[in-house]
Amino acid sequence: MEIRFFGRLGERIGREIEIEPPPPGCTVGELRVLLAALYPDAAEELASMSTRACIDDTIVGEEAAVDPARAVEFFPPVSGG
Amino acid sequence: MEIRFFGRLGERIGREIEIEPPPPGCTVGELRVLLAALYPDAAEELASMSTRACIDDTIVGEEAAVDPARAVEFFPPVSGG
Amino acid sequence: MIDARLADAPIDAAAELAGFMAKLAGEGAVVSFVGIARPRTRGGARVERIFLDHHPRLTLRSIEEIATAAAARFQAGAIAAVHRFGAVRPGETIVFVAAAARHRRAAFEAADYMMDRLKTDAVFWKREDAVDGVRWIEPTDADRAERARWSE
Amino acid sequence: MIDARLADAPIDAAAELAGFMAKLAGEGAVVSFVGIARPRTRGGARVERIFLDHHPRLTLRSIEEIATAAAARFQAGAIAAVHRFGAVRPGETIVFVAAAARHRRAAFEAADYMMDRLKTDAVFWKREDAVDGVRWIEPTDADRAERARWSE
Repeated sequence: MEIRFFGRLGERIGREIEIEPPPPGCTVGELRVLLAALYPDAAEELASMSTRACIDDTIVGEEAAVDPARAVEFFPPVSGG
Repeated sequence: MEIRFFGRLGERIGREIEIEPPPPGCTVGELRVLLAALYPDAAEELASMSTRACIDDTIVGEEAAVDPARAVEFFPPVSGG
Repeated sequence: MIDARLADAPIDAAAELAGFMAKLAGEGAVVSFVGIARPRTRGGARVERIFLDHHPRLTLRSIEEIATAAAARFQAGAIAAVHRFGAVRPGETIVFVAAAARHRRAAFEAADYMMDRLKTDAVFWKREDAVDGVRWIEPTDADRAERARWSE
Repeated sequence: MIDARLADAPIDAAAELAGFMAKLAGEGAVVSFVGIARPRTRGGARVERIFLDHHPRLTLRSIEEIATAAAARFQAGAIAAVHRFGAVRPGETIVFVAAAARHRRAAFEAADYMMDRLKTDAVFWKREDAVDGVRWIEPTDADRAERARWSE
């Protein structure tokens, strides 16, 4: 499935990665743990609650279900313009 | 001597008039009375203290001496831009 | 850099902004205000023209004083204030001001200050020629209240 | 009339102002703000470029939301908000906003409000590439304080 990263996270990991679909029932919170294992350099930011998760252009909480067909995006705090 | 008027007064009397030099020692306050007699339609505005007198680009008071060689200008309240 | 001018022909606000920005030296924030002659009086009558009577020297001097005060008070690196005089048609630009500063707050305040002062203190005598009559205008209570915000 | 746009090339502020004013319908007051990429970091190092990472949809949506809120809150008849994304060189215009209203106070406040919100709430991730290093930027305390002025 597709995962996208923006800002500092995008620079560190890349804008978009393709990962194996996580097991059914996986939540956004669990996805963070999975990604942190793949990218230990970015683990702290991936775990931080100031990094928001977004599915279908909507910010979602930690309990949101991950659907392999819908990309999950991770946003560090926005800087403003 | 030259007398100039601005704004509403200029419209009523004209921008510039030439009058006989007033007697020596004439003050601005006395000049107002003299002009009010010449232009009764504008007498009230000429007498009003909201109409300021100006000599050599400087606002002057009622006791300022009138020098026939230096034009006196009368300003109604400014409107701003 | 202070640019205070009177204009006897329509002001091109975009060209003024371009000229102003071309002279900047590293300021990060530019605020401009454009005032446009209104098509209606307060009472709703159609305005045919505004006539701005002015003094051959004191009018420009009053604008220069306001621009200089704005630059000093808000540490604006560049200031422009351009004002029409004479006959102005509805829809024409009657005033353009711009302020440049390092930070946006100062630029906003400098432009705001200049406009509040121009609307009350600039040496003009304004006549509104409308279809229902001709009126000499004085600053409104709102104008005076805005002006009073900046009193020390 | 709300015109919110992203720009991938330098913004010509004067052309934006001209285009904005051409669409007005009787508003008497236009305030514009132009933000220019600074040549130095807060620490004084020379900036080589600013990089504004953005989201393909949410960035524009955030600007539209801010523009729409400004129009409603200040009854501004016309609003423009144009923002660069990608790589911006020092001296280039990074943001242009304009607000037109019947009265100048509303136009000033609408432009001021938009800038305060754009500086904190617009969906950008800003990186400053300076001679002394590369930094991802977050809103400053000053930016957050400005933004807080408009909270209901």
